[in-house]
Amino acid sequence: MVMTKTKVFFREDRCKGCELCVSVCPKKIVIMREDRLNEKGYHPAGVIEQDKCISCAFCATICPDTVIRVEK
Amino acid sequence: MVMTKTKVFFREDRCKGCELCVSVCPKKIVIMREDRLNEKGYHPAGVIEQDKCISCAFCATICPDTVIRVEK
Amino acid sequence: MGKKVLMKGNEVIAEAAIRAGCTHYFGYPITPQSDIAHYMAKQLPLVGGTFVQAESEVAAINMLYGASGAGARCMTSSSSPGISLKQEGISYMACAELPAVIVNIVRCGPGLGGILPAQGDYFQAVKGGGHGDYKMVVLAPANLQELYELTVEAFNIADKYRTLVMIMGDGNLGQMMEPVQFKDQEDIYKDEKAWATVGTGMKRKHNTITSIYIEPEVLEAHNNKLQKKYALIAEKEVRVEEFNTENADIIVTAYGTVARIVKNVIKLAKKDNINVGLIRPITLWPFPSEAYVKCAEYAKAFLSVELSAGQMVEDVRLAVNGKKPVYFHGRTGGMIPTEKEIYDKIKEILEKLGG
Amino acid sequence: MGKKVLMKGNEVIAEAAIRAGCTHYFGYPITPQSDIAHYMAKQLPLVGGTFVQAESEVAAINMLYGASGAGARCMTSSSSPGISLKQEGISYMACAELPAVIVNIVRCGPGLGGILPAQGDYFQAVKGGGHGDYKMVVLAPANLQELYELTVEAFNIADKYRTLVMIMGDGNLGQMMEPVQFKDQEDIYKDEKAWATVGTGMKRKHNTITSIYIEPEVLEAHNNKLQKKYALIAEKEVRVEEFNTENADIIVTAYGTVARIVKNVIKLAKKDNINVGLIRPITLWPFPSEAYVKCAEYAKAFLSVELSAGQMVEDVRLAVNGKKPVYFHGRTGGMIPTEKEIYDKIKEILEKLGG
Amino acid sequence: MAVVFDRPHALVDVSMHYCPGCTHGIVHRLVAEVIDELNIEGTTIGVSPVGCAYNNYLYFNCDMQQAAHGRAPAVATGVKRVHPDKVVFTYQGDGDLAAIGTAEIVHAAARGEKITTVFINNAIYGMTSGQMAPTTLVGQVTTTSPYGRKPEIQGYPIRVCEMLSTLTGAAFVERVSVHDIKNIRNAKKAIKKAFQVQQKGYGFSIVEVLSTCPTNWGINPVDAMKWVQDKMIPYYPLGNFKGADLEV
Amino acid sequence: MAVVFDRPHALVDVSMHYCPGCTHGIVHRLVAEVIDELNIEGTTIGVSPVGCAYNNYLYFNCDMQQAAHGRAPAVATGVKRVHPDKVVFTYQGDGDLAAIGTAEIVHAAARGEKITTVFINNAIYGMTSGQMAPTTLVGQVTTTSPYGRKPEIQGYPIRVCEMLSTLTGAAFVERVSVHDIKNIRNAKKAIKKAFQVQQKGYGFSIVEVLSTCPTNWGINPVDAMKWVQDKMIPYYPLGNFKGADLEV
Amino acid sequence: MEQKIIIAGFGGQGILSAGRFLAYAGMLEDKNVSWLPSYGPEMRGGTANCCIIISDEQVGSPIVNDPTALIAMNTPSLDKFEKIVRPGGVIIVDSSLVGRQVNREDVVTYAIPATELASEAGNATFANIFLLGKLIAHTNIIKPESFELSLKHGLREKYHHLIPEEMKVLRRGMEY
Amino acid sequence: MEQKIIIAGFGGQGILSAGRFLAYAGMLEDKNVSWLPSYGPEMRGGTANCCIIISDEQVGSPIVNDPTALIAMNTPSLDKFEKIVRPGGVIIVDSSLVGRQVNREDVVTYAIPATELASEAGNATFANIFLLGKLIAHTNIIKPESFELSLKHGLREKYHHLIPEEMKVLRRGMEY
Ligand SMILES: Cc1ncc(C[n+]2csc(CCOP(=O)(O)OP(=O)(O)O)c2C)c(N)n1
Ligand SMILES: Cc1ncc(C[n+]2csc(CCOP(=O)(O)OP(=O)(O)O)c2C)c(N)n1
Ligand code: SF4
Ligand code: SF4
Ligand code: SF4
Ligand code: SF4
Ligand code: SF4
Ligand code: SF4
Ligand SMILES: [Mg+2]
Ligand SMILES: [Mg+2]
Repeated sequence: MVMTKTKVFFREDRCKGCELCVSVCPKKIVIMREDRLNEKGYHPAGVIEQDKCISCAFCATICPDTVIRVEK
Repeated sequence: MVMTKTKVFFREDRCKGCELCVSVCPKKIVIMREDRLNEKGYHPAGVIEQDKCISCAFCATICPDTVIRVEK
Repeated sequence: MGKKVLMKGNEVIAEAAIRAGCTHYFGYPITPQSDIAHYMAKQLPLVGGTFVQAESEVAAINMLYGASGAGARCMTSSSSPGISLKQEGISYMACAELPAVIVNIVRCGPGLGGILPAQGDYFQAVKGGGHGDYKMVVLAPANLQELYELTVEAFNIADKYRTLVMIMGDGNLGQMMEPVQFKDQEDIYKDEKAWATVGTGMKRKHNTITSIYIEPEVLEAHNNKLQKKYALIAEKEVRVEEFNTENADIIVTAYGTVARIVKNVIKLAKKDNINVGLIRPITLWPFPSEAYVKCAEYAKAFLSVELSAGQMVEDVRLAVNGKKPVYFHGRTGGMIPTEKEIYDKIKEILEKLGG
Repeated sequence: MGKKVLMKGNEVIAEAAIRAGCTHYFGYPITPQSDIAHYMAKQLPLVGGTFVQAESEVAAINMLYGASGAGARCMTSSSSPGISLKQEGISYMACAELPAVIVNIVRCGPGLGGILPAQGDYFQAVKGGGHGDYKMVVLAPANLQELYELTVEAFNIADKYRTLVMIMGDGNLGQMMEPVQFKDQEDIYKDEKAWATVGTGMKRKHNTITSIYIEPEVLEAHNNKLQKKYALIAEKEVRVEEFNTENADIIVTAYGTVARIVKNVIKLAKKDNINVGLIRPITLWPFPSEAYVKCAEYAKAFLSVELSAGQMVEDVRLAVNGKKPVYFHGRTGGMIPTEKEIYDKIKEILEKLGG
Repeated sequence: MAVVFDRPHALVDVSMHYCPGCTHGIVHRLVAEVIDELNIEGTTIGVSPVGCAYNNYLYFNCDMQQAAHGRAPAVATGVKRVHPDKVVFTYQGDGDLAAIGTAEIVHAAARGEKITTVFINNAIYGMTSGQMAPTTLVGQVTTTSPYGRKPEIQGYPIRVCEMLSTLTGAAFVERVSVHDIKNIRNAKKAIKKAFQVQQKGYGFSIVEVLSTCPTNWGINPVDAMKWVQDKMIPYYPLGNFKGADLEV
Repeated sequence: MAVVFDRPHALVDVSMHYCPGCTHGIVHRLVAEVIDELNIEGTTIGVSPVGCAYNNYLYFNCDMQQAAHGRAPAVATGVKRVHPDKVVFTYQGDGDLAAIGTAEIVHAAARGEKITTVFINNAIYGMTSGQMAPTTLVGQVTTTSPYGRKPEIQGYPIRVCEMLSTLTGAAFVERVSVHDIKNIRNAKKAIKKAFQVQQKGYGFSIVEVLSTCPTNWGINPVDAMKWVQDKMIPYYPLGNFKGADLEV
Repeated sequence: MEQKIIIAGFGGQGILSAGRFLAYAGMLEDKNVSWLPSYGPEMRGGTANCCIIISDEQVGSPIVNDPTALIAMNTPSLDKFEKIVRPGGVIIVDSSLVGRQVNREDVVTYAIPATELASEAGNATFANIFLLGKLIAHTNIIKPESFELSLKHGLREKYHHLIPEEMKVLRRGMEY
Repeated sequence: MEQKIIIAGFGGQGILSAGRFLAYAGMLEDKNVSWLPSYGPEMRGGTANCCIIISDEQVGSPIVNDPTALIAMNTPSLDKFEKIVRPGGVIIVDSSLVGRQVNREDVVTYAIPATELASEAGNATFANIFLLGKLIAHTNIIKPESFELSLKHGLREKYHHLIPEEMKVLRRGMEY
């Protein structure tokens, strides 16, 4: 198994589940985590396949709640 | 002596002596009557040589106080 | 009487106004009374009336001036900061003797404050938030049936005296639902408003609506005329509910939603054999001062309970005129006194007085 | 003390403000106080200050909010209708505890009314023309020397308590000339205003000026804090002139230019061996209620003389609290009572009471 | 004996209170002439401002309301919404309309309120003794710009017609002047058209009239007319900004 | 490990109260990024509106004042005149700026007040539950235009940039949108330039940001972005109206 | 008889409408009723609650400080209101969403996984109805038939087809 | 001694400034003084008047309802104020402009064609000064030297060359 580097960090407690990040990711790797609820009562967003991420920061740029930090 | 027809009528009591009528008469026949004061305390305007009047109504048109009536 | 309907207080006001023949509403949104505008926006056009969302409260009150001066039954509504902005217009309308209804669903101040219930605009409404000597009739309903009936009355009083009438409530009254029964037909005071500006039709001298009186003698005469009218209103239009006041040990004064809490307190006190009376002013102006004269003979004390830091209590003091002690209990900021809290205050007072 | 100068009341206000360290003035013209703006427009730039003619009274009061919040000593002035428009802003400033001075050179209302002297904005100033529970200190000078000194004081009181201070006069006071002697140096209350928004300089947490308190508990606590401050002001800052009150048969209450007329009346009455006293509130709020307690023991009656239909008389009644009868004499519309007229009223009262 | 010029019926036969040579008087007469010509005296309701024209409800023979300072468009809106079949106009100064009443005029225009505004731009507050107006020219000395209006401090004069023309609801917008005979005649045409645009229901109409205030400008009435021509017109170009093409 | 994107320092590290997907949040971050980039956090004073952003004084790390509804430009004027050397901005909604606050914004612009306004046009009153704004589109259903905005009754939406561009005192006027990445980046550039224009003392600067209100529009955040593109931009064209050429 | 009820939870859970249907049903039975929502500038996504009073006597204040019954649909609501329920009263919680037990011992408690059960019954958004069922069963405050009438009156025509389903959920709640 | 003076006439006749010079002169003599103009929205072209009090005691109200002296420079002013002058007081009218006689018999009256005389003396606008001269002579309220100082203080530098002329007119008024 290859270790994938984490490039996109989500502060899940801040996420409001608006799905804007999902809508802009060119790699379609941002998804809503239907499996969990944060304390605000939302399903937070997250990235599953970090290795596909190109660090374009589109997700972070459109996130109204500054949930996302992107590294390269 | 020739009878001259009166063409321009001034309601002297309404005149405020602003001299605008004087300034626009093409025939230069409107003058301020320095000889009398109306009840407002102004020297009223008037026309001395009615026969020269061409009934252009410039004087009446510019008079802010609707002092002047013009006939032809 | 129609059948009972369950409605929000704000919607009751709007519906009642339409039933009272209000054809024109001008307003600017503000919580917690915007439902009035929403209802009007939806319903007024259906009955041939007109809803205008003004660009501000200042514009709204001046549109009201125009519409009232043009002869329409009309209304505006707002909440505290918005009502403050209307003060110049209110003074103008009072001076020009223009009839109209103004609703203030009071929120907690000062400043932007909060949006919860309060009664901190009492002084503004009854003493005069605007400049100069004028009065408005100020109605303070405590339940939605009364809210409905007083709203209709408000339009009648306005037209009858050519005066402004304010309906004062709070967010609880505006937001709550309670059954209301509408009448099949309203009693409408009719007046042909010969003074209104509707076009001369070349049939009469032109009418003028104005509040300017440059000559002091003329302005004083006009003020005297206004004061005479206010005296007449004060004589004719006082509305008050006296509840359990006979032989009460202590008389509580409270209006609007607070009075409802006090009624619960009266029940509580009864159980302990304490006799608490309630004077509930329904007209805040004219204030029901008369009601205090008789009570001041036997009651040991008076207590004004308000959602304020102490406003109506001054009118209670003026009415009691030193005959008995007058106490105050108030909450602000949207806090509402509980029954227990008020009852404790009553017990404390009676104890102090050796009750 | 400098030498005597002969100045218009309005100019005295402006000059005094500048001497008190007022650096920013925001206003909108309105008769009879526009000279204040003219003076400020001319003089402020010469001392490094700023004069801004606002687009309206609403804008002016909100500029004042900004400037005060930014730490400046600042002022606005207007007359009745303009002051009505400022009510929302006044309530905001009171809530946000912003110190500033507001001048109201009252004209006769209601509505556009006239421009002659009146005292019909008393209620608005002292009870609260804006929404919610707040108070302003209201100063009512009667001559130009006092006008000067109180204007300086106004800025000090404002800063000391983080409160609004209103100077209330009328057209007579604003338009008249009288000798004034300015001090060489003013006593200025200094405060570093650590709460002001002047930029954090990255050295502290950011400051916020606000009047919003959404949580009822928090807003109530803030209101309690405000009320405590007002209680302190009421304790410390009452100003009153008692003139000939000892053993007076009747005590007249009058403020501002009316008090000057009453002083003439007192002279008149002395000749007839009638002892008339004057309580002249210099602070309309806090009202000098204490002064009445002692007088109520020996005076037969009280009389409030106002250029209104009866406003301050309510505070007189509250102060006298039923101990002696309280009468009222008022003129409106710019009419000023003559000495004879007031004296006649006094004689009528004393006669009625068997004096 | 033909009458070439006489007082219009819609102008009440009393002496007006304006200062000698003040062009407020000319504009009053033009409005009254238009009311006469359109035969609408009986169906017109006017709204007076606060400004020197504060009591012009005494001068027009139609029904009138006096509005609070700056609020004439709101008052007119109230009137018009009650009587959509009547002709409603406001008469306002530049302090009234372009300072305190900015929101009201912009929104009456944006709403396409079917009213007509006669806007007197005399670059000053006449009534209150010569303070700076939003239309006061750069450099102009007034009682509140004693060192002359300085753009760095007091900004630039507002061109009301240009500003309101950006609003779709404004159907007719024109700037005229009354400083000479030709312009007085043009002014009347514009006012007439503005009323007609209202009658046709196209929307909001306004005529800005460059006007004089000899008293507060501190010059005589004749020179004041010249000042309009020399100083005002260069900054406030005359002409139609909108609606010239509307059929009436 | 290079950080490509992180929270700006000028944005307080708390959760904001806006609805899910509301673009108020994006604009807040952009403003904070600009404050960071210009290194002016310590010398900036912001003014909060009344509207959904009423308590954004909690979100910016610079000194802040909260203004009465519509009066932020007046408050900012007061601040700026006391501290001409500081950077002063207002953040206002379309009800706040284009309805009740019309006079204040027009005059701040006319005065050439050296402040910057960030203007959120979301075509609705968000805070008070979805009433018609002056910028509500024709046909748009709101709680106070339940039958859709009808021009005959409610008039036409105001184009604020176009209107303010007519004022000489307005130095920089631009309309942007934040409905996609490219536009978000443009928006930031415009906001930055607006602040710089202020710093250079050119006059008043304003950036109008087309923004969403999923809650009161009654659609989800992603569709809301599309609605901006499809409905708003055609009526509110993006671009610079003034000041693009200013050197900063 | 007088019942003072608080229903509380997240916005979007149908808190306010549940209360309204209840009050309306009470009115249909000729009882005195009142309904009072909490309102605030930040209702969206935040908490929502309402007070309902159904009484044989005139309703005094519509504010409920001492509820006889509480329905709590999230943890903050239980935290906030648990302590003010009258001894002998009832607390009904949606245990699908409330993460803890009720601590009071002097009240009747029902912990019902209403969201789960309602979604099993076909529609998770009917959790509120499920809980109301329990409330009705416990207090007898209104008849289920009145509730059905209330739904008919309160729901827009296009949702009327859901009423049978909702009544089914209500009865399941009653029987739970 | 206390003098309560009303000066009244048309706007533009120097009514207000005449009063101001008088009051200032009083102040220079360490008397108590007040000056109060009438003000109105229609002062232009209309009437203007002011009240001046010069007194050894503190000035009470600056409003003068019972003048000891009246200077009337047009007929409406005489009409308005004639009746309130105190018996024994003085009325001075500019008979160039006032079309009638003073009717009071219980006051001292001077009818002076001041406008004519002043214009003879070189400047019709000094009529006000001429009349003031008479007032000063009759009442001794201030010394002419104080008036000269007052002019110096009150007039802008560029008008100072007129002062000798004005003082000449004043003295002619005093001697008339
Ligand atoms: C609320 C309010 N503010 C101020 C005034 C004072 N005021 C009266 S008229 C006026 C301005 C007049 O100027 P403008 O509108 O240009 O009219 P003009 O006199 O020049 O014709 C002002 C500020 C007032 N009456 N009401
Ligand atoms: C004087 C006054 N009037 C009305 C309100 C109520 N109010 C609060 S926010 C708002 C409008 C908000 O809309 P907008 O400015 O577009 O901001 P948004 O919420 O859409 O961001 C209104 C009318 C108020 N607080 N004060
Ligand atoms: S940085 Fe770009 S590629 Fe990576 S998750 Fe975000 S949007 Fe997708
Ligand atoms: S854009 Fe932000 S708030 Fe929205 S879902 Fe993505 S991470 Fe969450
Ligand atoms: S009508 Fe013409 S020519 Fe005759 S007086 Fe008047 S301006 Fe002169
Ligand atoms: S224009 Fe009219 S008011 Fe002026 S001087 Fe001529 S007649 Fe008299
Ligand atoms: S002050 Fe100016 S605008 Fe007013 S009437 Fe006189 S000249 Fe005309
Ligand atoms: S109501 Fe609209 S504008 Fe306000 S926070 Fe929610 S989505 Fe944003
Ligand atoms: Mg003007
Ligand atoms: Mg908005």
